[in-house]
Formats: sequence, structure tokens, C-alpha cells
Amino acid sequence: MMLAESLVLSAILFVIGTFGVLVRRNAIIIFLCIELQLNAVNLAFVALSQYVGIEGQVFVFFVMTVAAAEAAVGLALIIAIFRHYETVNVDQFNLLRS
Amino acid sequence: MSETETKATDTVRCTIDGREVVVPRGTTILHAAEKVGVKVPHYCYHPGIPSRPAMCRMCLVEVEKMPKLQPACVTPVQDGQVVRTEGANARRMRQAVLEFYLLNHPLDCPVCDQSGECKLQDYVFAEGRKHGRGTEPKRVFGRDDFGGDVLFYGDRCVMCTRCVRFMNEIAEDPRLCVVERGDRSIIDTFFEEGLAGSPWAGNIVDICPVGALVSKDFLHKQRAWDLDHTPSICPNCSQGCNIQLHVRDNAVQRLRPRPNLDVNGYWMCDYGRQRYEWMNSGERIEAAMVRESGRAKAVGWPEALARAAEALRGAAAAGVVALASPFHSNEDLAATAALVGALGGGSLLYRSELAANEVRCPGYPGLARRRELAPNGRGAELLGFRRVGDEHASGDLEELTTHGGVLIVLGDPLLDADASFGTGAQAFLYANPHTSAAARHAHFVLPVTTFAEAEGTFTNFAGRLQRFWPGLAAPGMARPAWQALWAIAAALTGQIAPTTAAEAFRRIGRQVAELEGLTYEQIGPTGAPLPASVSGSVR
Amino acid sequence: MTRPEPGRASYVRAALKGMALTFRHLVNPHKVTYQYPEERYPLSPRWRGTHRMEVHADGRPKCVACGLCPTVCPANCIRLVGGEDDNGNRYPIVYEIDEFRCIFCGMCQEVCPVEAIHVGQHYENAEYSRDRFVYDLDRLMAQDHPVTHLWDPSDPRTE
Amino acid sequence: MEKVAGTAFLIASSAKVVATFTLVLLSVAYITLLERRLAAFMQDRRGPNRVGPFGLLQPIADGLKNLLKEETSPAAASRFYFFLGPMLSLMPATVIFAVVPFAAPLPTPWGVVDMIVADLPVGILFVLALSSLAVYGIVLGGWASNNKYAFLGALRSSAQMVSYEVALGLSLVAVLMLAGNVTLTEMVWRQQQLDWWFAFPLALAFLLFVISAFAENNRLPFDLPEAESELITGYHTEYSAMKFSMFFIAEYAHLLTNSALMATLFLGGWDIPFWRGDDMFWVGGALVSGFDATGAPLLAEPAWWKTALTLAAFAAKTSFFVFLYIWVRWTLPRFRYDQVMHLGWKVMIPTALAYIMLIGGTILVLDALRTPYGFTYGLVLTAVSLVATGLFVFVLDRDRIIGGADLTRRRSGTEYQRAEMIVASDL
Amino acid sequence: MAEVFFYLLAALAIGGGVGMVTRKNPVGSLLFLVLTLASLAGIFVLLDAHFLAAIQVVVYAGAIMVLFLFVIMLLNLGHDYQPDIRGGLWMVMGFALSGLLGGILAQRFGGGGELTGALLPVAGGPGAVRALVEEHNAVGAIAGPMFRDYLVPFEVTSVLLLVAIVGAIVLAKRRI
Repeated sequence: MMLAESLVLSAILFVIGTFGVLVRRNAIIIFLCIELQLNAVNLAFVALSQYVGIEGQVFVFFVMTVAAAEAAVGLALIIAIFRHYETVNVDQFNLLRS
Repeated sequence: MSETETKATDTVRCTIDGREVVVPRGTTILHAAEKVGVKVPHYCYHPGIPSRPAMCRMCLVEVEKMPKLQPACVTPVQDGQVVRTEGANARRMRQAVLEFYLLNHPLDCPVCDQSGECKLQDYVFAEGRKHGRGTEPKRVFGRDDFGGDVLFYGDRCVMCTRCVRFMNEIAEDPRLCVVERGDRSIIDTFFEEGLAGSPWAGNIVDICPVGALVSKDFLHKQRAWDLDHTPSICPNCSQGCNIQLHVRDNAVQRLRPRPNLDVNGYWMCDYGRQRYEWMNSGERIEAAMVRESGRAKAVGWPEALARAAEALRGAAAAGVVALASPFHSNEDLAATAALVGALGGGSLLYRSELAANEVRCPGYPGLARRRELAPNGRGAELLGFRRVGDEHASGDLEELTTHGGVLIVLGDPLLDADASFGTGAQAFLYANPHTSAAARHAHFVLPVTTFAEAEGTFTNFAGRLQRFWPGLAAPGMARPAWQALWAIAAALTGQIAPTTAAEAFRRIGRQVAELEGLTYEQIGPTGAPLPASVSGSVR
Repeated sequence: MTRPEPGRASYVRAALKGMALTFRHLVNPHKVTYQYPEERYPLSPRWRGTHRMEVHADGRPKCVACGLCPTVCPANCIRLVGGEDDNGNRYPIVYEIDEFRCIFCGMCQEVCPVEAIHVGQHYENAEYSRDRFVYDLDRLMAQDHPVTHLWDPSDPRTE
Repeated sequence: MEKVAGTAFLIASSAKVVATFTLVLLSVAYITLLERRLAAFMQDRRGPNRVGPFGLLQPIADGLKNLLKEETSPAAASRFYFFLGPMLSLMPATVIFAVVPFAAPLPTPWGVVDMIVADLPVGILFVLALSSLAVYGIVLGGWASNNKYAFLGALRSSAQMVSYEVALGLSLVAVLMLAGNVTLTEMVWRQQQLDWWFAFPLALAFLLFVISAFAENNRLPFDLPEAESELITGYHTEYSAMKFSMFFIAEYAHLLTNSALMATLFLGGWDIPFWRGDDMFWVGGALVSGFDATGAPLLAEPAWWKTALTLAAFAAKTSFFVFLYIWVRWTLPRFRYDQVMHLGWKVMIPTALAYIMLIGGTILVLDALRTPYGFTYGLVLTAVSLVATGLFVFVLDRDRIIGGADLTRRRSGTEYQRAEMIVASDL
Repeated sequence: MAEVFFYLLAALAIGGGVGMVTRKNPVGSLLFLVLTLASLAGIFVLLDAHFLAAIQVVVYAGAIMVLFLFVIMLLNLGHDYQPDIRGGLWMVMGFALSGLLGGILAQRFGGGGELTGALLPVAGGPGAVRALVEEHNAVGAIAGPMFRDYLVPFEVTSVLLLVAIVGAIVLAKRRI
């Protein structure tokens, strides 16, 4: 049920996430956009799992786990970078040029 | 040799309370004691009243070799006499006398206006018995309206008769007498005739040692101990009576004469006594104002003075006229003159009210309510001001109304000025303590103080310089006029303006030759006559 | 109180002990404190609280506006304007006490020659606004709480 | 007897929603009064007793006052989030109650009505989800106030709630293992079947859950986020009037739902002890009260009086936990922040994990021995759990685990110096 | 009924996503993302993934987003923000790329019914999951495969989490 609509919604959200990653400079918001992309994919998995089988949901579970790990490491990185540069603007993370 | 002889014959040497004193022969013990700082209690004796009935019996002192106590106010000292005012007998006697006084005196100090400045209160507190022994009911007279400003509480009277004797001997208008005898004796007026109309009757309230005679004007208004006393000069006529401003809550509550034997003795007239309310008037100018495109705008002093100096300098070429009020001090008037001088000179005018006649005090020669009802007309004359106007301090404004140059008005309320007053002037500077309709066209309105708020001097009718002191706090931004005017003058000439009243007074010496070198210290608290000639030539 | 040796301090038992204590207080009807609104702390006869003006039988204030209380008041909290009524008696036209400024020293009561103004045994003075703490003459006369006995006239030691 | 369906189901559900929400809010109001009165009695005072008989109208007066009070909002606050904070705080607290069964099913002419607002298939997970959202309200409120105390309170609160959520969830795992499902209705049923309330066979989980629930709820001794003395009440420092009230209502609603949850999870929910008449559960579309020896279901007999009785039992159990909350609050002092974190991460979580192992192992052994799910089953688990709990409490009752203020000083010199050196090198 | 809810939640999710991308304030962005996540949780429920819906809220909204919020506050970006949305060229690029992506996805999934039909041969047919959930319950349905067929990946994720925790602590504690 609602398969096509769910997939379209998933696509829209993924596109929004992609757009956000491209146009935002704030590293934290870029991270948030990536989370949105992951969620869009999750939605696709769940939608399809209705027809394909419960394994899709299991995979979503793993995606969430990875997302949690990614968030922890990513945020730790942002904190570390922020300590060094005093900013979270990705344009200023020019490690080689500092 | 002759000196010692003179001493032996004209002076006597005596000992009062262990202190030796040499006084002229015929001096009373009371005066001699005063000289060594011993105050002998008394009620009936008053230094301003010639008669000495010695009837209050408070001043009884022990005199050696005299078996009985002697009244100090009438007993002259003898050579070698030894007087003890604090001897056991004298003290016992005074205590007994006070107990007698308190037999019939009501203990209504809480509601008595004299409370706090009452001699009976003071003496009883100092020497009286702790507890009364009287059990009999006190006789009751109630109170009596004596007319005029005076109210009489018969119960409180100690029968010193100062009031009766004042009316007889100083006012020479015998309207009071003692009626009845013994403990029923009481002061009374003659039938229906009260004190109304007597120009000096207010003084009997001052000299009453207790609360028997109180002022209706001051009745229940303030407590005596709350009042601050500031030495000043009565501003209501050119006699220049020395007075005290009695102040509470930054308002003058009453005026009291201040003894000065050269001017007013111990007295002042009711006319002056009653006219103090204007010093408390709330209709004051409280901020310096500058007219900008037709509207008055409040500005700070520095800006007002700077702009006034500029405007005055620009308009001075068309002539300068200054109209000052003789209610302002010599310092203020001299500052006005100095400002006019700095602008290249011009006419200095003043107006003052003249009463129809003088009101002389028969018993004190030299004291009168003078015709000129302003304190400093003489000072204005001396500083080069010319009297204009009629006896109501009005008229003669035509010259000012049409004047086209600089117009300076200090203190004159301009009550008779028409609506166009000042429109012609290029620069119209108006400095006045009180608001006035005549300021409507003024380019600069400066808030200045009254005499009660500033230090300064008045010159009385006889050319006597007398100082007064500030008793009130100036409202708002008000400053003494001399400060403001001198500041403008200084800005025009590049001189340094005086910063204290004493300095401002010394500056007068540059303008008036007679005052050259005279200082506040030389004038002192009781004033000083102008030296030599008083013709008032202006430099 | 001594600190227990390291490793000997109790946490669970102490917490339970505390909870037992509070529970005992919860159920115990015999309170050790004054149960305030119902039960009031008995004030000393010399307790000095907000003021009260005594009145004559005909409702006039006993005050004769002598001015001694504003004079003696160390906090300068009394405002008094005296006047004369139709019978020639001195009386207070304005009599205000700023209870916020008042330090409750009781000197006004001590100095009063006609025993008109008193400090009283009263302490519940909550109001909704500050200006209500300036007690005017009517309010002072309307107070009916017991007045303070600054000293016992029959016992010279207390004076 | 059938479940209600169709229009009757919609009407019944709406009625339950309205009634439950009203009752929750009303209870919240009166819990505030109860708390104040009980606190007063514990401290030998009177408490609010002036508004209405025994002060019963006090909560209404307070509510009116808060409605009429001036709303203040700090000049430098983020207006929108400042408003959002209290709303986000109130919402989860009131919604959680939806999944709590509060009485035995009620028979009506149109069918049997379950006495639960929404019997979600994810049950307890829904509770966890919503209580994890509660932190947003507090964090946003504290952050949007633009006040350093509020902000500190918010940070503490988020850290504390995230930490204790883990312990809460882990202590629940034991319950889930024993219940075999996540819906709360089934948990009640399983407790009825076991003849043991889970508080006994899962005693340590119960203890950990209670402690974690206290911490989740920011109640003493874990009220660090609002610590009056250090943070001037923390995240709601800048709030006034109705917005403050919403935080307040949220806190008490949390207290109520937590109490109801503890009653449901560990004290058998609406179950009346030692009486089988109230046992009923939907099995395959029929309301059964149990199974006979052959495993055939016995039909239950729902009745309105059973519903009423079970509702009273549920209320009594919930009230007990509410009382416990209040009792603890007015007895125990506040932890230090490092102690809170220490307790959460280094004591509660490992203990919960170990306990899961223990219970899991025990269940495995019992199942392997083919012990029937019943009294004996529960007895064995109770014995194991009580031993574990005793051990835990014994260890906890020493200052090795939660140190006093002078713990650092009491450490050996070298260790202390090394700590100092580390600090120095960090600077 | 379910359709109405679906479209409502979809609108909320898209609105949240757009809000997240356009908000200047990181906290605002984050809250919009939380809105999207919550809406997705609702859609999961409609798609018979009850357990995932709960986990979505617990893990994403309740833990990961709180972690983000915590970091935003820890960095104390305060209440004044530099606008960090890139300028014209990047915008054009963003629109172009995401448009392209959208186009591809639309083309790929655009067929709706046919597409699902194309994918379906692999599957157990519509309603397979629902039946599974009916049989076991919401948790049991997913627990079965996870702890039987995917036990090794499940355990590996725990190792991943452990590594992530250690890594995060090391990164956050040290200055680089």
C-alpha cells in the first residue's frame, strides 16, 4: 500500500537532503542533511519491505545503527575542528592552507 | 596715675561665680554676669525695654554681705562685691519660684507653639522639681483673641508684663494692661479695642517668654525645634531690619527680628513680618531658556550663557538698557552694571514702590517702616542705577518697549508691561526668580535666586551695608544672578568671572569708589556703614 | 559528627533511615512546631510591630500633633502636619507612618506625651502594593491589635 | 462477548481519550496539592489549607493565578523557541498515558471496551520514544531563554536524561524477556498468569527502573537540571505564568505517567492480587481468563464491577508510586552532578546488563527444564533476583561506588598527584 | 483514512525538510529535521513498520538529534548566526544537481504501478509483512530474521558502535 507515493516521497526527501548538502556551509547542518538522506533511503526500504519481505526493515535497523555511529564520530570531528578553527563553516576547513 | 583714678571712680571690680569682672559703675549684676558668661534666669527683664519692674523674681542671686537675695536685673554691682548665682540659696529660691509659676501653668507643652523655645520649659528642665506637688485645680482663663496677629492664652501667662511694657514704652501705644490681682491677674486689652492696627504688636509674641502670646499666622504650623535659623535682612523696606529666616522643609515659616542696636534694636514691624510668603512662591523659573524660532527651549547653563553672550555682543551696537529690581543684592546689581559696561555702556534703571508715609517706631528712634518698599534702592542708586517710574513701581517703560538694542531686565516683574514689551529689542535678556508674563518675548530667560536663597548684601536707606545668608535651597537650575551675569560679562570681555559672593562683592569696589577694599569680613554679621561720603559716584 | 572511615559509609541504609524519619513525621499528629495559621507564636508583651493610634471615646485621635514622634523618630518615617479643629484643639491633619522605613524602635510610643501612638503586637502585614505600607491616620486609628507594653509601670526594674 | 467495533469503537475511543486526558490533568493538579500537603506534614507544617475545604481548591486558584499572571519573555530570547519549549515539554508527558491499561475490559451492550486509550502493538517502545522526546522541551526552553543558568540546566538535563534513558531501557529488557511482548496489556496479562507481580521476580530491574524513572523525571534526588541553589531553578528560570505552568504540569504529568507505568510493569497494573476473577485477555478474538491443564482457554466474565474494582486497584498502585516520589523528594538531598553521571554510567548500566544476562540465563534454564509458566517459575526467578538485588544494594551501600565530597582527598597521595599532573598538562 | 494521514505526514516531512535546508539557525534546522523524522515515523506506522517507527523516534529523534542539539549548544553558536547559505553559483549548481537527481529518480520510479510490478516478482506479494506482523507481533516479526538470519551483521554493528564510541571519545578529547 502507498508504495509509489512512498517512493516519491523518499525521492523528494533525498533531493532536499542533497540540495542542503550542496548549498549549506555549516558542517552541522550538512550533517543533518545527510541524516535526511539516510532517512529518505530508510523510507524507501520500509515501503518496499511491505512487498519484498521483512528483511528491508532489518536493513533499516542497521542503517540506523550506522547513522548513530556516524553521528557520534562526525560530531566528535566537528567538535575537534571547532576547537581548532573556532568555526563550523566548511569553507574554512582548509587544513592544508592553515 | 590718673588712669587708675579713673578706674577707681568710674568702674567697679566684682566677682561673679568666682570670676572677676570689671564693669562701669552702675552696671547691673545681670549685665556683669553676662559679661563673664553667666546667664541669670529672668522673665520680666528684656534688654530692649527700658523699665525694669523686677517682678518675676527669677533673677534673684546671692550677694555677699547682703542678708537677702537680690534681683540681678536691677541691682548695680558694687566694688569688691561677690555674687553667687549658683549658690544653694539662689537655686532653692529659683526652684521655689518655678514651682509657683507651675501652680497654675498648664502642662500643655505638646500643643503649645512656644514649646522648644519656652523659657519656662528651659528653666524647669534645668532647675525645676522633678514632680509637682500641687494638688489644687489650676485656674483656667481660656484664650483671648487680642486682634491683629496675636492670640493670648491666659493660663500660660507668667505675668512678666513684657508685652504691656513694650506697648507702653516702645510702641507708645498703650493697648494692653494687667487686670485683676493675685492669681487672677491677667493681661487684657481695653474693652473692644484690640491690637488690630498697631504696626508693632507682632513683637510682643517674640518677647513673650512663654506661650501666652502666640502668632495666629504661625499657630500650629511648625514646631519651634524643627526650624532652621538663618541670619538675613528684611527685604520689605529700605530700613534693612536684621532678621532671621525660620525655615523648615525649604520654606520660610516666619520672620523674627535679629538684635542690631544700630538698625532695629530688638524689633521689626508687622508689615515686614507678614511679607514672607513670596519667598516660598512655587511659580519659579527653574531652567535657563533660549528662544529658538519663536519657541522657548530649555537648555543647560553653559549653552544659555554662551549664546546669550553672543547675542548680546551682536546687538550691543544699537544701545543697551538694563532695568533691575532693588530686591536684588548689590552683587547682582553690580553684575548687571558690569555687563552693561562690557557691552559698551548704556542706561541703568530701577523701579521701586514708595509707601505714602513712614511708620516710625516711637520708642526706638531710627526704626521705621520706610517709604521705599524695597531693600536695596540705595544700593542701586550707589551703583549708578537711575530711578524711573511712579510710586507703585510702574510706568516709564516706553523707552524700553521701543528700545532696539540690548534689553536686560533683572528681577523686575514688569506687571505693567504691555504684550509687545521687548519685541523691538535685538537681544532681550530676562533674569527673574519668578515667572512673569513679560518674559514672553525674551530671547534668554535665566533662572536666578531670590535673596533668601543666596548670599549677598543690601544697602539700607542710610547707606549701611548689611549681609544676608542663604536660608533656602534654590529650585531647579536657579543660580545667583551675579553668577550668570558676570559669566556673560566675562565671556564678552575675556575677564575671569567671580566665583564666590565675597569675590563678587569685592568686584563692586572697582565700580564704586566708596566700597573700594571693603570685604565681607569687615561688614560682619551686623553690617557696616558706608565709609565717609555716600554720594555714589560711579567709576 | 565524625566522618565514617572510607568504605564504611552507608548510603542505602542512611537513605532508608531518612525516609523512615520523614514518614514518622508524616503520620505523627504531635507536631513540634507551631502550626502557624491556626496556632500563633505567643508574642512577648514587648514585641514591637506595626503602629496603632489610640482614639478618644468620640472617635477623635488622641494625638495632639505635638511633633515629638517625628522629632524622635530615628528612621524619619513619621510625617505630621498639625492643625486646629473647631474647638481650638490641636490635632493632626496629616499623620502618616511609613512602615517600610520604620525600624520599630518604639521611641514614638515612648515619647508620646498623650499616649496616642503605639507600636502594636502585630506582624501580618502583607499588602499588594508598596504605597499601602504608608499608614495614614484613618488606618492607624482603625487598627485594633493589642498595643505593646514597653515596660511594666508597676515594676521599676523594667524601665 | 466481542470487542467493540465500527462506530461504537470510535465513540468509545473518543470518550476514553477525553476522560483519560481530563483525569490526567485533574490528577496532576491534585498531585501538586498532595505534594505540598505531604511535604508540609513531613516538615511539621500545615501546607496550603486556606482555599476551599482542606485547601482542595488550591490547585484551581493556582491555575487561575498562572493564567492571569503577566507573561514575561526575556528581551534576548528566541521568541519562537521560547514558546515551543513548554509545549514540547507538555505534549509527551500527557500522551504517554494513552498506552497504559488502567482497568479490566468493560462490557457494554455494543461489545467489550478495553480500558486503554490505544493498545499500540509497540506499547512500551512508544513510551520510550515519547519520553525521549521530553528532553526537547527542556533543552529548547533553557537554550531559548538566553540565560546562562537556564542553559546550564538544559545541558545538564539533556545529558542526564539521555544517560538514564539507557539504564531505563536496559532495565526494561528484563521485563520484556519475561513478558515476551512489548504491549502493556500483555504485560499485565503475563503478570496475572505468573501469579507474581514482576516486582518480585525482577526485583533488581524494578529497583533500577524506579531509580532511572526518578532521574528521567528530574525529581529529587536527581533534580540537577533545576537545582534551585546553584541554577536558580535551571531551565525554567525565565519562564512565568502559563508557560511556567506548562513545564510544571509536564513534570507532574510525567510523575503520574511514570507512576502508572511502574504500577503496570511491576505491580501487575490493574490486577487485583490473590483473585483470578479479574484475569482477562484477548486471545484469538476471545476474552479468556486462563487455560486449563490441557491448554484450552477458559472464557472470562467481564463485569462493570470488576472494571471498577480493577480501576481502584490501579489507582491505588499508581498513588503508591506518586506517594513514593513525594516521599523521596522530601527526604533525600540532591546528588552532585558527577555522582549522578557516575551512578548512571558506571553503576546502573553495567548492573542492568549483568542482570539481563542473569535473568536471561535463568529463563533459559527454566525453559529447558520445562517448568510451566506459573507460580514456581516466578518463585525461582524471585529467589535469583532477590539475591542479585541484595548483592547490588550491599555493594551500593558503601562509599566505594558513590563517593562523598572528600573522596578525592582520601585517595592515595600518588594517585591524587597524578590527577593533578594530568590537569596541569592539560592547561 | 490512511491515505489522508499519509499525505498529511508526507507534507509535514517535505515541509520539515525544506525548513531544515532554509533555516539560518542550526537549532531551527534541527527542529525541522525532528519534525521530518517524526512524520516519517508516522509513515512507517502506516507502512506496517511499527517497531521501526518506535525505533525511529527513540534512536533518531530521541538520541541522535539530541546529540546534535547538544553539540550545537556546546559549540555555543549562540543566537546570532552568520547566514551560511551559499551564493548564486552554488545555488544554481545545487538546483541543477538535485534537479538532475530528482529527474532520474522520477524517471526510475515515475511509472508507479508498473514499477512496483516490475520489482514484485522477487517478493512474497503485498501484505506479506502485515501477515507476519499479525502472526508474531510487531517486535517479533522483525526480531526473528534479525536474530536468526542476520545475527552476524547484528553483532558486527555492535562492534561498529563500540569502535565509534571509542573513536568519538578520542576525537573529542584531543586537540587536533
